[in-house]
Amino acid sequence: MSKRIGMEIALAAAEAVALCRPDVVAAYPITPNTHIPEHLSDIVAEGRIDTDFICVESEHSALSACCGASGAGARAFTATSSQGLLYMAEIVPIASSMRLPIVMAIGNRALSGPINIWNDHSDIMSQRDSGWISLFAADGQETVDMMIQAFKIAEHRDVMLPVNINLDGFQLTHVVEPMLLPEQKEVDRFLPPYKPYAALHPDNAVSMGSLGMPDIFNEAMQAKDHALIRSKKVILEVWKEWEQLFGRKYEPIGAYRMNGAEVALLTLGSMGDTAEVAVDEMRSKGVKVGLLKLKLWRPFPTEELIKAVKGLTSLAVIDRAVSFGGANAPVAAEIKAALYDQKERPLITNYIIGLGGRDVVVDDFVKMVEKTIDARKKKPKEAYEIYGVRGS
Amino acid sequence: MNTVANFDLYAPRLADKEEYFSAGHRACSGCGEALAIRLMCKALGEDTVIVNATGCMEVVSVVYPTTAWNLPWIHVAFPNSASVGAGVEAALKVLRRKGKIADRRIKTVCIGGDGGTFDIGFQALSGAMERGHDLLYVCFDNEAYMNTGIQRSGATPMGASTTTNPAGAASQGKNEWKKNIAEIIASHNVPYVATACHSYPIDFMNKVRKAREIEGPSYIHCLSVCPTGWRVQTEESIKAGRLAVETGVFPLYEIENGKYTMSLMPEKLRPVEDYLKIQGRFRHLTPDYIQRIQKRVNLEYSKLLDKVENLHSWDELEG
Amino acid sequence: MEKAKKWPEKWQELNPGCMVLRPGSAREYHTGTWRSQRPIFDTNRCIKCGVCYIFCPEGCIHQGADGYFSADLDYCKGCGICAHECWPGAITMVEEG
Amino acid sequence: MIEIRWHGRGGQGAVTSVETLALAAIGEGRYAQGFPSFGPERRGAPVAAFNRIDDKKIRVRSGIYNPDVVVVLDSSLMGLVNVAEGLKPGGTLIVNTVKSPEEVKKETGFKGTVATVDASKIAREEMGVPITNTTMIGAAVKATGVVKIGSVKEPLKHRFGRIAQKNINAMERAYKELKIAK
Repeated sequence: MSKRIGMEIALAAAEAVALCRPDVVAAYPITPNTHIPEHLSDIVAEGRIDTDFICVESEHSALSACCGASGAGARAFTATSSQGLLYMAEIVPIASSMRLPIVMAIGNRALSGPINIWNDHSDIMSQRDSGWISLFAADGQETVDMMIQAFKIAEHRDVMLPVNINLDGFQLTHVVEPMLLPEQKEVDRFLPPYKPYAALHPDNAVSMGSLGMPDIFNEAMQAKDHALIRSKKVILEVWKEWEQLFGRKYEPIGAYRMNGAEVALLTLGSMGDTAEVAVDEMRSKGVKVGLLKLKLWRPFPTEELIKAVKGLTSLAVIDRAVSFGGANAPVAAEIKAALYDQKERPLITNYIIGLGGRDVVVDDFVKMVEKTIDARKKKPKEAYEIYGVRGS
Repeated sequence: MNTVANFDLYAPRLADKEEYFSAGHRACSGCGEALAIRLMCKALGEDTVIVNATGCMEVVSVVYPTTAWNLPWIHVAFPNSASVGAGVEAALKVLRRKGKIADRRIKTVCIGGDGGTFDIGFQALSGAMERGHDLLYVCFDNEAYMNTGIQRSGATPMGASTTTNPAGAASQGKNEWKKNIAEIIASHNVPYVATACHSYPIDFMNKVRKAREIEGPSYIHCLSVCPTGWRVQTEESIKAGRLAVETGVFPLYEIENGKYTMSLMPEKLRPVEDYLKIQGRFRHLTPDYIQRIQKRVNLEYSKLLDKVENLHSWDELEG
Repeated sequence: MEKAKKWPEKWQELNPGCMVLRPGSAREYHTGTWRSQRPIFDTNRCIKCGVCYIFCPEGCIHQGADGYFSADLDYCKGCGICAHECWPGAITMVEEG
Repeated sequence: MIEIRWHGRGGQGAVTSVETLALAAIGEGRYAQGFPSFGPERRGAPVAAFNRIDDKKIRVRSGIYNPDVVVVLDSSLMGLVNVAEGLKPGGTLIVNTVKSPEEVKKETGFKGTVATVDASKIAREEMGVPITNTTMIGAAVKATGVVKIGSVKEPLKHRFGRIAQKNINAMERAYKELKIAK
């Protein structure tokens, strides 16, 4: 039986990781993810898990140490935010190319500058094409669940890819709320010990991290892309098993009040919860509005998206990062590309909100829906808008 | 001390016959670094995991789908062999403790060139040494970024011409002295630090064996002649290394628990010019500049001898 | 470039992560083609000391059953270190071709 | 749903207040959020922290601008910060002060419920330090009835271990000594 706990979400994330019995954790402090490794080191210090916690001297080394540990056959975990993710960015695509099933929590935070410690998604979006499986948690419960699911997905023989779990900095990491924490027994049953495909050991002298010449590189990239695309099947299986065991349903795109919806919001991460309240308000006034909550960012669930937007006349895609000088913000660009081949597709508006911790309230979502409905009559001049920016 | 003088006679008998770094690697003809790697592996034996920084040795040894390595080997990136090694070491320790792998000691050995050690990988190396991982780090120092085409590094010696500080009408090449990395690592309270050169294979292999047995961090600095970058004849790789030692440019010594010992002390140092003149990278140097180098070599050598004479081991100091 | 024996023709044939699971397989690549001069061993002068063996960067010099050394020309790159270091002068380098 | 804003100074433990109150509600099987104002303020600077408490899952994750309740841990903040800002007209203002609720009403001009207690004195007497973050939980619970006073004990025990009892005593005294003016 899972235990109902009240806890800061970052600490609960650490508890969830501990339930997965990691062999090696390597992390470097950076706000706002820091409470995750801090609490894991507490758990190690208390002797609750047998884990080597490496206090590395940088994020670059944190992910590097995880690569070494994972290569040697250990279950490895790290966590970071913002500049930390960028500092380890050199290693991010290597971890996936080497097919090392590392799990990383990202307490999402804006990229500098100006330096800003608060939430947005510019950190993970900068690593969008790195070949990792990328999940977004909407609340504390999803954070806990995804931490555990991540190891199972990553280590599956048909996947062998690293997974990052994104939880909004402060908006999630620093909030105390109730969650159900599975029991050790349940997690042990769900998550078997890690059996690597190959490990660094003299009994079987593998070489990892080879040089790929031009005449092999296309093929190597095709294989990596294929692995990531194919991982969706495993992700869906793991989520199905999770639902059977714990009764909580996970889908690549969660739907809220989408029945009969003509217009919908599409959100990523913790803003989905607040958007639900806005949808309820508008529904009570007769607006046919629904909400799509994207949980699986990579591999991108194109099929599910096409189904989810069927019947919509308009879709407001809410981004939390800017693709400077781009055609759209990252999520909207992805969604437009995914829907381009569809004969019938909704009009898409794109609002960028909550940059660097700028607060987003229920009413903001209501206004964005209203603007999106108006956009059918009068097309907005720009393809995207930083919503609520002063002076425009 | 004189093991070095007559070692040649016994060389094949003292070395492991096994080739852990196999033929078919694509290092340049006459590569001192490839030789050094081959010798290091013989001394390490099979219970070893090699962690390689990006660089010549990584590029020439594991070109998919083949590998020159008969040892488990991992390469991740340029600046991080020490931190990847830290992860490997931690994993092997934990997995052994948990009974997930066989209960025997496997040594993690990180290798990198001078760029990956002195410069871009320095932070990771310092961190790993400070944390006290049970790993041996061997720097194969060929004194420039040879893999990318002979650019200046923190290890490039004074007066050398490289592609990023070339000699010219207004330049005598690199105008700064080489970073004393062995000394810096020793300052991390690492129990075993040594310098070595492939031109003294038995000495080098003995040092590797000694370092392997240390339960904790250890560091070996191996001068590795690069005929391509130094512009020496391929057959003179060994000779060039020997001259570096005989002129005092690169003295061989050990620092064991703080105690300095010379591995080889020539009765009289040869003039530095003997070493410089066989290398194209120093060809431009004026006699004055050579004298400047000679003075600095003398100074550094005296500083070292002073340490050998006056510094005590930690055990002695503890009484 | 000479291709290795197990050259993957299709992407499906690549090992996950381009791991190389066959230790020592670089031997499939014959670096002997790089050579412009080859070592000739004179058994009359050889004292079987093994200096040539220990200093060979390729590790391609081996001691035969008779105690004399020879270079495996599949791999010898012709650097000339063996000849230069052989103090009895038992090895000479001769031009290929 | 009830929304509470806590005012204190960095180092006075407002975050512990919101965490403890959230845990008390969660312990009752209900739903709660506790979160700090995520600023870079350090020790001494005026800070705020927030609670939401409800019987069903709380979905709003934005900041709190129109709280039902405001709790002030340090009366020296009263002149510096408009503590009643955004407070709902029918809401409750709870202040650690020697003054009476009526005096605070007059000073702030706030027309809703005002409650006061000399939490600094209680904290000094019960714990030997004028740290009022746990003491003021007693006041907040009394004035709002948002959780049962008994529900706060468990999280305090968990948080403070050996010295929990002193915190509990202080909290219970504030609960008893709170003066309320509707």
